[in-house]
Amino acid sequence: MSERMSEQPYINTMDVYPLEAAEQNKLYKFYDSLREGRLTTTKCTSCGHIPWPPRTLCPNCTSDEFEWIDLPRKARIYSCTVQTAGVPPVFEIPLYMAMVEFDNGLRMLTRLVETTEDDLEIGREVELAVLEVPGPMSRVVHAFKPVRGN
Amino acid sequence: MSERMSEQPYINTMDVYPLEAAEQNKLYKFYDSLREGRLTTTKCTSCGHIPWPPRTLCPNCTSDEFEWIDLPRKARIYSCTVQTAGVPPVFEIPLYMAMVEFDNGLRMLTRLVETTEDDLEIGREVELAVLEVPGPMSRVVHAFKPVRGN
Amino acid sequence: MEIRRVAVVAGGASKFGARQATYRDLISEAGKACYDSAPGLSPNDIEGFLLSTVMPERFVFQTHVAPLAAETLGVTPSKLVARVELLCASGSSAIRLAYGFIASGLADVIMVAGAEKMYTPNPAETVHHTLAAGDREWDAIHGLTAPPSFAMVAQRHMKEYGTTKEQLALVSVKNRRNGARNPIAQFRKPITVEEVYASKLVAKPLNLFDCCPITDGAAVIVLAAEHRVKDFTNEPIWIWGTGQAGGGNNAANVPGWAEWPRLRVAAKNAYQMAGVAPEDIDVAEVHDCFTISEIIEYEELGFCAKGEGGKFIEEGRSDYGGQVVVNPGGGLISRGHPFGATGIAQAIEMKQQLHGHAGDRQVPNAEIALTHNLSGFATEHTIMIYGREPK
Amino acid sequence: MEIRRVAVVAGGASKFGARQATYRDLISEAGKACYDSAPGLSPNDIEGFLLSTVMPERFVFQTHVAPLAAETLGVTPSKLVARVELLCASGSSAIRLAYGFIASGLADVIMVAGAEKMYTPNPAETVHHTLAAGDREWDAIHGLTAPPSFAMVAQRHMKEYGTTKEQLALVSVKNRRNGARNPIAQFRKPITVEEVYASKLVAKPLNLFDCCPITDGAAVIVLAAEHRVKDFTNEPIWIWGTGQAGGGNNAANVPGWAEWPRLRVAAKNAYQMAGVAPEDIDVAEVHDCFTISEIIEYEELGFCAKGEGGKFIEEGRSDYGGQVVVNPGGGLISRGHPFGATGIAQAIEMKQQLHGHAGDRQVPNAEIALTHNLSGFATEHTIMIYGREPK
Ligand SMILES: [Zn+2]
Ligand SMILES: [Zn+2]
Repeated sequence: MSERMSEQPYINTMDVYPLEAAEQNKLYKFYDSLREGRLTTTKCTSCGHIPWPPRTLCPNCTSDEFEWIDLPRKARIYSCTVQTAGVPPVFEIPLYMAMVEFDNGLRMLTRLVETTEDDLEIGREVELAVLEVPGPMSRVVHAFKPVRGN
Repeated sequence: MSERMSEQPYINTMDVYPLEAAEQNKLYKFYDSLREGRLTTTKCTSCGHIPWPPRTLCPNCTSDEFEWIDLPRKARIYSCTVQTAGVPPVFEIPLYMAMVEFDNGLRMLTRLVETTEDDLEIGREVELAVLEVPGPMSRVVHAFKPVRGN
Repeated sequence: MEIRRVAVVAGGASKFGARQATYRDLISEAGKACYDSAPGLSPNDIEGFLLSTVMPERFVFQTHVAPLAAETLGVTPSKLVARVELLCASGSSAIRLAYGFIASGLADVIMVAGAEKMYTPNPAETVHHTLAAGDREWDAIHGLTAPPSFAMVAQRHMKEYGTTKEQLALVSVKNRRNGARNPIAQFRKPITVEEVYASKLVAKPLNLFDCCPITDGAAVIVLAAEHRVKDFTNEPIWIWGTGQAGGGNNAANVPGWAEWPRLRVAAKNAYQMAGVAPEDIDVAEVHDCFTISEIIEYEELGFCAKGEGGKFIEEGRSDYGGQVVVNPGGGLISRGHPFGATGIAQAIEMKQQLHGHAGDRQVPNAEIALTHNLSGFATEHTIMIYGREPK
Repeated sequence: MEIRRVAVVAGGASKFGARQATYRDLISEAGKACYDSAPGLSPNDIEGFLLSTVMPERFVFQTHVAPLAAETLGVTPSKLVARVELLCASGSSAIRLAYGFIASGLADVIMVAGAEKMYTPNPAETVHHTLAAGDREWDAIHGLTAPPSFAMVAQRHMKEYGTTKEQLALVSVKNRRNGARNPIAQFRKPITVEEVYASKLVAKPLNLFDCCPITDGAAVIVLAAEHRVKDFTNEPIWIWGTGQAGGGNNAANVPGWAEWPRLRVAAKNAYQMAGVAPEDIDVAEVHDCFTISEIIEYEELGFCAKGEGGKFIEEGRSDYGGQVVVNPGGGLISRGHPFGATGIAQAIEMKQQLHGHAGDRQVPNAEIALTHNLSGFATEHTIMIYGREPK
């Protein structure tokens, strides 16, 4: 008997991050844009609906044609918390999370980075940050960080 | 971001073998007996029903009281095959498997070891073999091997 | 159209907790308790079988679990066999589907089992699995599991309605006190508000004792069409009404934070079908996955006005002697929360309460009962209303 | 008792195969095809939603999949939301539960979606996951997955009835020929008996081309109560009958090897409910996970006498111009087998066949259709019978 599985360097079953490449994901352009520092979503070319997360089927008019649009780089905290116990093993404590809201009313769940508990305030302005996903594939994940006075 | 999970020496999610110890399994005595070279199952002390696999609830009379009994060490092949492609990664090709039948009519699926294709014959006599499960825990798994003329 | 009347005719659960038992051991234990609850019932009576369970694929590397569980319980289905999943509300969802199947006339007697084995050798691995519950590609990538989700809900409710940390804690104190009287409960020791505050901070404002635990457990009930009920029991509980409404899975699209509008829809449909109003409910098991949840549920179920959930617990109106006894069995916080088993355990508690078998946690003269089971980011809500008498 | 009449009013599937798409992408694609199939249908019409899927928890690290899929398809359920699993027969099981829920009067319009994303970056990991399908603790520990299971079934059938390897191969040749005409099929190239023999030996006596492939795919249908049918389509297919019977999960307790007695039970119940006999079936989609399966299904469905399944294919009686056209859509062998989607795809094929929209794979004048979906070690069997006209 062998135990090859446990020697695998990468175990998809244990991987919380999605596969981001074109050969795995119809929304691969989201990740390509993010790698360039742009946060994007899809816009239905038929009815103009702008969803989050991006979609390949419009929930409003059932069209499957869409274009990519940029979202604002800044948003405000709608609700937030910091988790200090029981976080999943690929994350570290303290783990800051927020629901943020853009000017256009769209909301998005996000991690908060480069932050402290003092920043955890409903209404606080935050801006896009892009993180690298560790591991064998080149992947990125979006996050937000508090806007600091310049 | 850390990736502690992939550094885990043991990943339960990927482990096909059950947890065999008393603190994990009410049927732990099956594994204790197997470690001593005995293949056992439960017998309902209320109605006498003998199931395979062993059970903590009698499907016949819904009693939950049982005793352990030994099964015969020998059985005959009821059906069999050898898998030569597409076996799961913790197993190796050729992978011999059989449904074996005991004198008392009870049947059991099993791996066949110490065998060749020549032994794959309906009616062939086989006998118990006990294998160690590789990995951090001390575990055993039953199998059968062809009875060889002495 | 006239709908066939259906009742719960048997029910039993395993002990809930960190169990020295396999998934199948738990199912066996609950099955035993269910068969013992209705001496006329044998495995051969069961025509259909539904199993409610969430993640055996990850927790115990097993799928096709409905046939496995049926086999474990001695059942050979001749009319229905399937597994039902709706995360934490899988149990109530399975009950509703079994109800519909019997009500339609397609079967007369269906067993509904619920089970989850959540403890694994490495606790971190169990927590890791719960990342699969949210929208994995867009929410779980940020580390979102249940505690921070409901912490953010609590933040909004506290801001909008002035709900206090003490009011949250009082929910836990009540449910731990109730659970102390429930033999199957995971936690059987009452606690104080101070002990809630002193427990580890998990996700602000929720401390450990504001959260339900990780639990192993199973529960099994049997539903039967009216003409079969007497074959099994003199103490059935009857399904008077049910409602279910969903709102999606992605956190960004949650319809409401301090408000839970989809719960309002599910409740309205269930009350209407049952022909009762919130004030008619004598006893309820609601989904207190976190203390904040029970407070919002008081409001959205119509037990009190919107925003007054905190006051409702503070004034003892959800306790014995109050308006409606909520979570007499200890709720998820004290009984524990083996995902797939919870909705089934709620039904069993209601059966015991409506027939005076709840021991020293008995609610006097309970005749009409409600269960509420939620899932996801409080987006999906599933309600059952049971009566001691047929309606 | 009178049961409400229910019809399939819309249906569409994604392309099946090794797809450059996520789980959610597949669901979107199938949803699009479903909406397009009934121009009067909008997401707002859908009251209930069931998702049929087996192992997203392992394949894509996602549970609570029904709300996620509903959200993806623009559906906000107000009456029902849940996920249904019965391994390879999840799709038909979900259709039956939706049928019961509508027939009972609890809802009028339910969408039933099925999906599976099975390709992972490491093919060995996908195969490893399939160990979870059998009884993990007692069967999978020996390495048992589907191919050796059905190889052992084939060994018994060959021994008891003289079924030949050529007869097995002919099933694959027929289904590949049919699938070549199905735009969604994974394999669209006809093959010969010699090519079956020349394909890799997987588990004696089964070669690679005796086996269905690993597949990504999704399929979506909508069921409606009679009084709503005309709102959506002039081309419904009506549920005339259904049956399901199970026999457990452990290989040792399989009730029959060369015989499948639980299929007989399910078939008898379905025929009886529909008021038809095997010879009335014009077209069927049956569960050809392996070539041997289809041969045994001819027998147990009553298309031919027991033991004569091999002769049935040899004589062309399951082909165009024969007694009953079996697997005109290519079956699992050619269309592919994304676990949760298969039962739904079978229904869609039947809808196309009964209304003359099956293109160059059209079965002439088909009026009565049957689908058979199995799961496990051929232990659980699920059957639907559809008619072009209401019954
Ligand atoms: Zn649109
Ligand atoms: Zn017994």
